[in-house]
Amino acid sequence: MIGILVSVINGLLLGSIYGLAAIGLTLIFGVMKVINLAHGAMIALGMFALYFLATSGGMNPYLALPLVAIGGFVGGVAVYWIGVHRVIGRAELMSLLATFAVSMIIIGLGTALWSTSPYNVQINIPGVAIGNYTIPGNHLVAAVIAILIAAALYLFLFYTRLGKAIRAVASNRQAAELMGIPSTRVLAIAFGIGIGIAAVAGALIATLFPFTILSGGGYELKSFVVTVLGGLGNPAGALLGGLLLGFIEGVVSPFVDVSWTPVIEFSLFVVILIAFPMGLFRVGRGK
Amino acid sequence: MKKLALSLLISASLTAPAISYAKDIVIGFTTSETGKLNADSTPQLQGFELWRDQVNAAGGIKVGNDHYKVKFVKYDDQSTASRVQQLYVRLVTQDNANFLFSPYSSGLTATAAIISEQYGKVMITTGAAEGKTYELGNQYLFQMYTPANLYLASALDAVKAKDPGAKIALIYENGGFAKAVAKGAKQYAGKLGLNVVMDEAYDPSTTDFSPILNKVVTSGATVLIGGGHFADGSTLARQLHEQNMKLKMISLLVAPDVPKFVELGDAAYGVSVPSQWEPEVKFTPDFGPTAAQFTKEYKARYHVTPGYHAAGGYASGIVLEHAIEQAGSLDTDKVAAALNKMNATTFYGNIQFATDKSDHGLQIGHDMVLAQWQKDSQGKLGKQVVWPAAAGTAPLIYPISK
Amino acid sequence: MLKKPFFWIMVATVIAFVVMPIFGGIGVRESLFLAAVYMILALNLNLMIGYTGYVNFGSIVFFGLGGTLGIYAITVMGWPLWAALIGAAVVVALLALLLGLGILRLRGAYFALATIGVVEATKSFVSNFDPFGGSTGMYISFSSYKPLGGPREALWIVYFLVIAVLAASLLLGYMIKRSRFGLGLFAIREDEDAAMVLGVKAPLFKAIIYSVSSILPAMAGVLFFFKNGVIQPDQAFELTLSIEAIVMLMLGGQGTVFGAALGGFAYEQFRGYLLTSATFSNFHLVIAGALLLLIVLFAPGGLTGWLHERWSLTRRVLE
Amino acid sequence: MTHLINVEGVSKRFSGVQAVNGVSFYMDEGEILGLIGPNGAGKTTLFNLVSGVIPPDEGRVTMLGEDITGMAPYNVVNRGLARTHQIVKPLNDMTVLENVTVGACFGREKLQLGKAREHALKVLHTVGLADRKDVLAVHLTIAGKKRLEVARALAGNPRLLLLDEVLAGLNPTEVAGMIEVIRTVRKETGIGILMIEHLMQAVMSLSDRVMVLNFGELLATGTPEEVANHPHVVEAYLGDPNMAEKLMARQ
Repeated sequence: MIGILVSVINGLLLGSIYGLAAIGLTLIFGVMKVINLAHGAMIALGMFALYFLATSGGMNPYLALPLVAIGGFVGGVAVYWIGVHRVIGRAELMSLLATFAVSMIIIGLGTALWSTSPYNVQINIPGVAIGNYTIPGNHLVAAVIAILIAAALYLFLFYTRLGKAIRAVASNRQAAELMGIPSTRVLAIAFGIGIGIAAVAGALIATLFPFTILSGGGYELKSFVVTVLGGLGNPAGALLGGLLLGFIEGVVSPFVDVSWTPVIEFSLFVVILIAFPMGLFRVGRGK
Repeated sequence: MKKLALSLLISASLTAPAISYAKDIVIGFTTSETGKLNADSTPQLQGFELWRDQVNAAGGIKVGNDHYKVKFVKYDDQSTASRVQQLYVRLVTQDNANFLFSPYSSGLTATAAIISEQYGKVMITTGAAEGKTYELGNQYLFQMYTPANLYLASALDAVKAKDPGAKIALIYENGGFAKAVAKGAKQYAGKLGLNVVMDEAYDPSTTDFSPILNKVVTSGATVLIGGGHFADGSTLARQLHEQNMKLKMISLLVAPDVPKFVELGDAAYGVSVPSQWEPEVKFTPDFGPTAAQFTKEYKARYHVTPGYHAAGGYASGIVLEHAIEQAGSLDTDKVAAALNKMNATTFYGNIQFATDKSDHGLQIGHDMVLAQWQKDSQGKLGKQVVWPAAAGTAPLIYPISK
Repeated sequence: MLKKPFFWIMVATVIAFVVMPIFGGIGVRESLFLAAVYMILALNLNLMIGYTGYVNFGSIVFFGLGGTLGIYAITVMGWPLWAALIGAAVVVALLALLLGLGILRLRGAYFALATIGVVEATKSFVSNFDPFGGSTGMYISFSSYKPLGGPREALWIVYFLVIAVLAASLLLGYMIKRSRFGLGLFAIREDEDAAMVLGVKAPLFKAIIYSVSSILPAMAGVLFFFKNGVIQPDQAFELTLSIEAIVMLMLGGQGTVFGAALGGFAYEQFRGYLLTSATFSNFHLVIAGALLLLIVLFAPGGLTGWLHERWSLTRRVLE
Repeated sequence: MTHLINVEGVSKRFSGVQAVNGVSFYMDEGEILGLIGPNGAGKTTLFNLVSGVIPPDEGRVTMLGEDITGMAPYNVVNRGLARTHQIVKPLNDMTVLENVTVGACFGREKLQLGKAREHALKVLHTVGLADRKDVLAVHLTIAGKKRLEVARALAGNPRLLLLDEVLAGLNPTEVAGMIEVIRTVRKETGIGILMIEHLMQAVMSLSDRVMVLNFGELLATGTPEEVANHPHVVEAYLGDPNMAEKLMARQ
């Protein structure tokens, strides 16, 4: 019984990080209707950024997070102007392929530079023991940080001028333009923020698990599942979706062989997408 | 004109060793320069290359009265099987490889193996323990590794001797090699009368092992055996440590034998690994260097202590070299016949291949050892051979005390 | 049809594929085999993306599932190759029809995401499903090649079968393009709501084309893995190959039979070159990515679109 | 008697807004019925409800006695109803001829490809687009696109044609041309035409009967004269009491 409880707690801790990673994806989709297939590559870059700041730079990994976020933001804005700007408003295929091309380039360069052997960021935080079980300390810290960042983003989107401008562009770009919002610049900033969040999520994951330049792929797929649970383009839903996914993983794993978890996750993903394309957490939807 | 040719000849003879090669022997293979098998594949490649350079420095392979220079043609398979066949076909048809080495891992080798049969080329397989490939009716495959079903025999023998009442959890990657190992281990544990309380596979891309580790705690297991390759195995070891698992013995496949494993620090301590070879073993080779010589030369060149992937790679080279010399020909069937006849000891251990049609090429001469990460008097981590006890360099630490 | 120049271009292509390895030898055959498989994938994906406007990121699931079912029929049930080919194609087509009725209710990016989910769900299911060998996959005993004259001779037969599937793919793409059904698909691609108001039964049309586009890749999957000797879920359901198929389509130009075929062929040659060249092998992913980005940003019509812009004649000839 | 189309009390709400409320009307073959009303009165929504694009919350639509309520649009087309769109929806990357051929292939008559193409050419002559047949639809002018909408709808040989503001945004010459097209269609095919139009003169001159929609409800139905003089209509919509005379003064 305690085993199940611990498993659920573990799942929720990790789920908050899935949620954070997915917020980056869903924010970009919400604002510019682009599914960013370079999301995983960006998460992986966040992992490496943290690694180099913490090992070569000798920084405390948690204090390095803001730098990773800023780097992610700048990189995101650059990617927006290079690869994404021209495909906004064109057929989905174009933006999917443009971002996928960016992903190929990043992964190709990353592979050439850093090979694909796993890297580790060492962190020693004592865990919390529950009976014979232990909840690792770094998981606890990472989950708290993830939720704080998500909350900060929420405040930013709802209580700052820029945040409101982003939401205005998301809901109707033309109307926002008429109201004097420079929508193109807002798109670039929103893309930067989305990537910044993805990079921080990657950095947090790097404090938990070994990683390679390819590790982002798995989290990208999880981000898809999470966004679909929470509703594409809905940042608050993404955090809930992440927690739900973590909860499902935690509840399911004591009863089923863990290798079946992906089967359950992805089947759920397809079914929910067909049945509730707006996500589970949006009750009253318009036409 | 004559003068020019003469001066060229002289200058050539001054710069190069004074051996005139009749021709090249082309050996083709792929390695995982990128992708998830990169860390495991690199030492194997280094083993191949060390052998090649040594052979060529010593005058090449002697076939009849001619000296042949060994030439490698290699491609990156990106750790994915879909590339492997294309590249091996290219090796045979376009690069005119005389012989083939296998890629790293059972999965990729299974894909490459059929090319050797379709195009009639001898393939020495190394880094590929899964046995199924050899049961399909091949004629030209020769396996250097002890087959997967016997991988964990030494670890289980050790458990049986130290703690017959241990509760064993088998936790392994959901992939060809690890699954075959686990299946063999379960059977062997049953034969020894050991108690397996948990038997579960995890997805190869798993990074979070906490769900499965919680289940291990719930099962009350005292010994954990399993793993897969480097990426998942090193993650598993790290999380075992982070989650403060109180296990008496941890034995993982492959990962602890890769030199990078030491980077895990305290998480590496006490972890044992079934190994095809360790530098400390003492065999009297019928041909080729001794383990000590190989280790010294490898270290001089690559600045790390070789693990069994490197040794397997190097041993593939000397076994092929020996067979070619025995056959006195580059003809596939003659070399295959020489390999079929082989029953020899190398630095890597005894080598003999099954010749029965039902499992041709399966390695039946070679035995495995169990190695464990231990600390020396200064607290520095190092790997010791701990089983079989008679061949060991240090006693097995059981239970692991942290 | 016999009066159209493009029909004869297709005939000439198929003849070239048959004749070239007979004179060029095994090396040529192997390169063409892979090119043909890629062309089959691109041509059938074109039915979805190019004709119907639905971005199927998971087309590989047909190839992988066809291979899995076909190899299961051969190794476990002992069926001959031809029966496995037909059986796998029929089962995959039926599954695709059912699946299509579900996921084709989604449009645009939602559909694309769902197809990714389908690949991952299928891959992880097959990896855990023991009758298909689980993650170990299934191995083909060399004796299975005996009816075709042994492993070496079987390669020729498998090659010609793949060329037959390629010919069928070319013909299928061409005939659909010139049919009433194809016209309905184009209308859906351009504006699905308008198409429905004009009387096009969009849900049915989409499910049918989704299913039709699964048949030949499923057969190609059986042949590919039969030649491969082993099928493992990692390899059979590799999402990357699905996306590469889209890249081929973009390279050649979506919406045209010529573009899809050219894209598949060119991509195989290009990738083969990058992968084996000493200079580029470390950067082949970077180069392929940069190329894709350039196509998307500056030449979304691909090679065919580029040709059409220059010479209006090609528009009539290269369909 | 069974009418060509009979609409009984259809209603539709969108997130709190009653877009169409209990509207009933009928039409017979050969009749032109004008549908007018201010912006946001629910005219296009009514079209969508009738043509199956969105299902009504309440009410019933029958065509020649057959219930077509909530039927998918392509099934409604089968019964012989065709429509155009207020915001034109050309199939951009296809030629004008192909656009119209789609209508002919999948309209009521479900022609085979060859026959459909011949028929489409005829329709293109009727609407005056024959010389543009090989142009990609995306390259047409707005007037051309509106004609294309009409041509596509006609190509299926419908019994009832729903025209949604085919005159809006056209210059006077183009308007005259389009009115000519509608007249020709009626004369040649004798089908029923239901048209939404803001251009009063055109509605009044073309329609046999006119109905007025305001805030989703039917305000009045009758001959153009009756409607133009209807006090509620004058008040709610036309505003100017002398409007009627101006309107009725046909050019």
